[in-house]
Amino acid sequence: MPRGPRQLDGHEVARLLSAAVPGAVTVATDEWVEIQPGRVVDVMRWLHDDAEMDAAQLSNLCGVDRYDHFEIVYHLQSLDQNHQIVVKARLTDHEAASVQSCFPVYTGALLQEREVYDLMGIHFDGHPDLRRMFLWEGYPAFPLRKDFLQIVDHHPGLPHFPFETGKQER
Amino acid sequence: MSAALDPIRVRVRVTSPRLAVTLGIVLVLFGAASIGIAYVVVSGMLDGHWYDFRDLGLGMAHLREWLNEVNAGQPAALSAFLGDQWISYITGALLGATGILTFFGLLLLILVWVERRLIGRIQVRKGPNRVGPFGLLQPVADALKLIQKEVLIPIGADRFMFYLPPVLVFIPGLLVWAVVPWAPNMNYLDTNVGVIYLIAISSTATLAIFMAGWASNNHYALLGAMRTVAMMISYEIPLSLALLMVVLMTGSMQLSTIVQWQVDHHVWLGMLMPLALFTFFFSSTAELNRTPNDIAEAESEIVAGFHTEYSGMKFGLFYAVELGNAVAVGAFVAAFFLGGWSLFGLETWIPPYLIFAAKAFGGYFVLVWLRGTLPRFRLDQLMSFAWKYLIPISLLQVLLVAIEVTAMRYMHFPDFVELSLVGAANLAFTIFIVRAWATFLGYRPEREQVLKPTMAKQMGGLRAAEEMRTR
Amino acid sequence: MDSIGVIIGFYALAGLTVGAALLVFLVRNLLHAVLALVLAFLGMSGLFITLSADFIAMAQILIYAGAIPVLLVFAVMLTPHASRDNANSLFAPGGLLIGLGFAALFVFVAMATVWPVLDVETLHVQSFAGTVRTIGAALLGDYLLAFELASVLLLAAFVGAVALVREDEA
Amino acid sequence: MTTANEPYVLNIGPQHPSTHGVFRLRVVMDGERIQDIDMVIGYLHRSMEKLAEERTYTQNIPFTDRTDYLAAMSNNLGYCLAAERLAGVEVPERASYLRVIFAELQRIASHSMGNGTFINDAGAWSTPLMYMFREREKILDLFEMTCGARLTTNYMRIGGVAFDPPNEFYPAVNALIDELPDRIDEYTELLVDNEILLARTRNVGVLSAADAINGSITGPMLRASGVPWDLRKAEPYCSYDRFDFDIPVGHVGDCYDRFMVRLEEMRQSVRIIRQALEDLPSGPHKTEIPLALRPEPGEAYARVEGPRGELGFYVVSDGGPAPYRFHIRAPSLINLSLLRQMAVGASLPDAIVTLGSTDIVVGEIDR
Amino acid sequence: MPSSAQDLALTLPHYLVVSGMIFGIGIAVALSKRNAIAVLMGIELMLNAVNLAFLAFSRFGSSFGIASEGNPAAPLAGHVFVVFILTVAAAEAAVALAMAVLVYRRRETVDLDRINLMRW
Repeated sequence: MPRGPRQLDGHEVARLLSAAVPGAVTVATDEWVEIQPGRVVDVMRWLHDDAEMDAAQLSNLCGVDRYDHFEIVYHLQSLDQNHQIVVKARLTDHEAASVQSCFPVYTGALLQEREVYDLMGIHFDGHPDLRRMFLWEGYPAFPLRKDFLQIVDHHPGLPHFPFETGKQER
Repeated sequence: MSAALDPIRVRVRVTSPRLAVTLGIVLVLFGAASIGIAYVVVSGMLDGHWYDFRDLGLGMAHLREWLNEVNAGQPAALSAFLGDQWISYITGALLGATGILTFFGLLLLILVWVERRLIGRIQVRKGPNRVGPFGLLQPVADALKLIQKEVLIPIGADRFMFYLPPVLVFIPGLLVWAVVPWAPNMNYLDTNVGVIYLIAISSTATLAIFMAGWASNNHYALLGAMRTVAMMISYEIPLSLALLMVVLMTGSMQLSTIVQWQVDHHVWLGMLMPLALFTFFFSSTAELNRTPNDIAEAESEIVAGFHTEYSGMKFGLFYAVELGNAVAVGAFVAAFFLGGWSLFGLETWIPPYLIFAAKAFGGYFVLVWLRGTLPRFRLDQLMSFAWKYLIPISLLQVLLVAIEVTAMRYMHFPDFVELSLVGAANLAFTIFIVRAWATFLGYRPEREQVLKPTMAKQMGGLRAAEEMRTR
Repeated sequence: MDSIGVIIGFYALAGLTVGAALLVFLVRNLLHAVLALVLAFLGMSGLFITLSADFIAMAQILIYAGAIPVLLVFAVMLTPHASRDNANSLFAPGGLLIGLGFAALFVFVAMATVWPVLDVETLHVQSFAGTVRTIGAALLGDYLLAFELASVLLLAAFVGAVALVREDEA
Repeated sequence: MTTANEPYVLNIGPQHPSTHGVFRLRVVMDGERIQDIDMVIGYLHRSMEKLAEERTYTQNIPFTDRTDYLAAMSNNLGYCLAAERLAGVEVPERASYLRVIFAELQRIASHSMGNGTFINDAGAWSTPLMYMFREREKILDLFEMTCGARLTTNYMRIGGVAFDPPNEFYPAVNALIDELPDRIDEYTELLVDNEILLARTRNVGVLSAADAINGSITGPMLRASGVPWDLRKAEPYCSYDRFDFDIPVGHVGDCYDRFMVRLEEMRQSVRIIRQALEDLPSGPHKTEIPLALRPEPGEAYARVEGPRGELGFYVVSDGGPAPYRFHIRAPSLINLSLLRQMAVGASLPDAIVTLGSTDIVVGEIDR
Repeated sequence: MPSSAQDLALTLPHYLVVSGMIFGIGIAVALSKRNAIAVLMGIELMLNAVNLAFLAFSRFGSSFGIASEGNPAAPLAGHVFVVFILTVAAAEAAVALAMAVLVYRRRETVDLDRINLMRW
């Protein structure tokens, strides 16, 4: 499991986090902490304000489609402590995915959340300006979803290496 | 070695012997011609003859004499009807007008090339060099392209008002050339209200530009038009004040008299009144919409300003008249402040109109230079510069000049003493008042010093930023 | 005695001026009316030149072709809804009548009265070349008080105009 | 002067000299003052993140060229770091030095372009741009010499770099870095003390340190706001920890500081390149990786200090030959988050200058 | 044919007729236009007509006398008046247009038929 050079241990973060925001953490691994999508603002605010965590900057925000659920991945950055915290939120409702917006804590989430909404169709509650960004208003689909093309028996991704013959992995 | 290396290596071009020989021959011929001309001039062989091209007025005078002889042969009734010497009158008028028109047309053609070459040189590139030798035919190609382009009229534009402005802009651009004093006897319209004629004629362009912007039905154009009007009206005041100083000093509004005054006193007004020179030049750049005051057609902000919607030859007219006006500004700077056609006695040797043209193109070159170098002001900065700096300071300077002129009337020192006193006083006043006024308005140079970035050795966030700031 | 050029010029300019003034009345578009007005003013300055009033002619161009039309166009632009309209009011027939009446009256008076004019010789002796110096001397001599009052008036108008269009600070 | 209640909407873009690409600002104006500003982006959207899911890891490298086409090397580098981290590939010493050299050359080229266009936006009629193009041209020549391409270099590989530079490269790059400090001094002379430029850019588009951090601003913009944050120091990738260089930090966070920080960074890049060339180790320039690279299931986020800020690549693997998810943290896009905050209330020219100082590349915004 | 030239020569009534016609048009414009700005244009026309009359009188009229040593500006009194009229016209235009703009801002119209309150 690759981990960034200065990434905090997920278990450690989870321990502190569950003490401060009880019930928010669902899963913790070496790499990341998984939190409840309804508690995003609480968790972020605590991570942002806590002196030890000091997650001053939302470095990166993106979504991953896992077929049955979505993951929102937050890479939080502490500039003074120089460490990184990876937080994930699992959205189980694949059809009407929705998560709290962390815009109240990080203004930098403005365009990143819009991008995720635009390309994955995940709704961010509390986002001030949630509109399509790259695609036009009224475009029916969300291209970064795995079921984008809706073709039966089509599995997005590369099934095997281009010049590899024979083996069918999946 | 790959071809990609070439631009990196400095290639020393060996001068070919043929070029050296050619240059030598040209130099020798030039020297011989100069000596010949000098002999002819000194020996007085030319004086008073029509082929004395140092003074084109002589040729005209001969022509007029001949025409008057012709005139005398005409029926008296015609003279009673059309006035005395009507043939020479009409011929002179037509010749002058033709001359100006020809000059203006050729000038515009050449300027397109000159400006682009100069800017190219300033910008370490070559400029147009493909069409014809040295790209000299580039203006022709440009004109051909512009002529055959479709002239688009935006939907919702007022067609009549949209058609008119390129023409209306062109007319004042042409008319101002009428009063240019080329040489002692080379003024087409040597009116005694030359200065106010100049101001009046150039002020009419404002309306045309405003119409262009308004009629385009385009937001950029409208913004450009609004900016133009605000700026041109504001800068007409310092422009007029600068010219007022000239008029006060020379006691005349006639351009030939102004030049003659400078010749008689062996001084350039620009030396006597540097502030007026600066004010006039800067205001002119504003009136011309040229950098650093080209906010009316600020490319990076409002695309092309008032002429965004113009295409084809309509755009060409705007473009051409802008270039023509730039040289006109050079000409008027030369006439008002740089001694016109005089060059401290050399004008008896060199044709004065060539001296004048050199000065005019010098002024034009400075304009091109500025355009190639400076960024652009913001509208509010420009306006506050006009209203808060130029106008009050110019007003005070006008007062000072008036006092000096009055004093000169009552004192009877030699010219040289008087004028050097005046020049020194004006220079000292300029330096003093600019500093004092800037301080008065709150400009503190020490507060404006350039802050270089500080170097951080330690990485960090907000806390580190605070530490760096307090340190 | 005037040469034929001046006489032709007078008639052309008079026709131009009166025609343009009529256009101001007739044209439907207010901005076109402003243009016609400028044309009338330019013709008027040409008439001034036939009267040897070179300085006044230039001042006329400066003020009436340079400054006032811009003000007019600006005012038209700042009032967009009314801008395209040069319609007549309910008083139009009456106004036209009064205007015609005045014009007729003036023309009649101008033709009928025996004006105390200078005789032709004096007219020619009297030099009008270089009026600027004389006007300047008169302005700062006999008419000094009026001159100063005019400057005060201009200042007052300047301040007044600014005060009028300034937006309320509140 | 307001006339009526109707808003005066100005479209800056999609075709406009100052948007540096197909990018549109919808500006609601009150006279010359900006009341509201709205970004309309997506004209250049090519859905690279989706396309990358259908290509192998190596095939994805050319995509990264085409995001930020002014800093292709940095993009290559960021992606290769992410893929290496995911697949656990070691990079030879020489390769990481070469990566540093090319990334820093690219930074100089990109900052030249950014600063040049910025001055262009401030109204100088292309002259500084042309001056800065002159040096950028030489850097692009170096790229061409090494990998055959000038803009879309596709030079970095997973496990190293594609080619060793040819022998002609070293004298050329040495000549260039000897010349560059003088050139940068020339720009400084031409621009830094220019009163008009000062008047146009100082205290324009000010961004405080706290706002910048909270707004996810990175790169020169963050440093201009006074935050000493540079990934090359904070999280030294490649071999940046072996070089001695400084991080320039601004004072106010205005457009002028951003310009100055970029200018100073060009100098520091020259320092880095010089050191890297001096210590350039010999050895292989590339680790051989299996053609069919199939990283273990997992995810990796690698980031580099690109010319525009933190350039992150988030790659998720499901064990297959292609990334399961490929996300680019585009600094150009995220640096625009606070454009509205900086521009509203300013006048139009100020907004243009502010936009110029954020140094956007539309290919990266839209991806 | 000196006599015919004499007949053609411009005299005072020529100018006064032009002046009167323009003044009449000015009155008609000022009285019958609905737009306040158009009314102002009519007034400007009237002022111009007056200017022309002044200059014509100054050129041809004998009541001011002839330029003399003591009073060189005597025939130019008309010119001086015109200078003042130009000044006043400029001032008046500025203020009147400012008022028109102000009225528009308050009332959303410059239609004089609808501006019928002395205060609002």
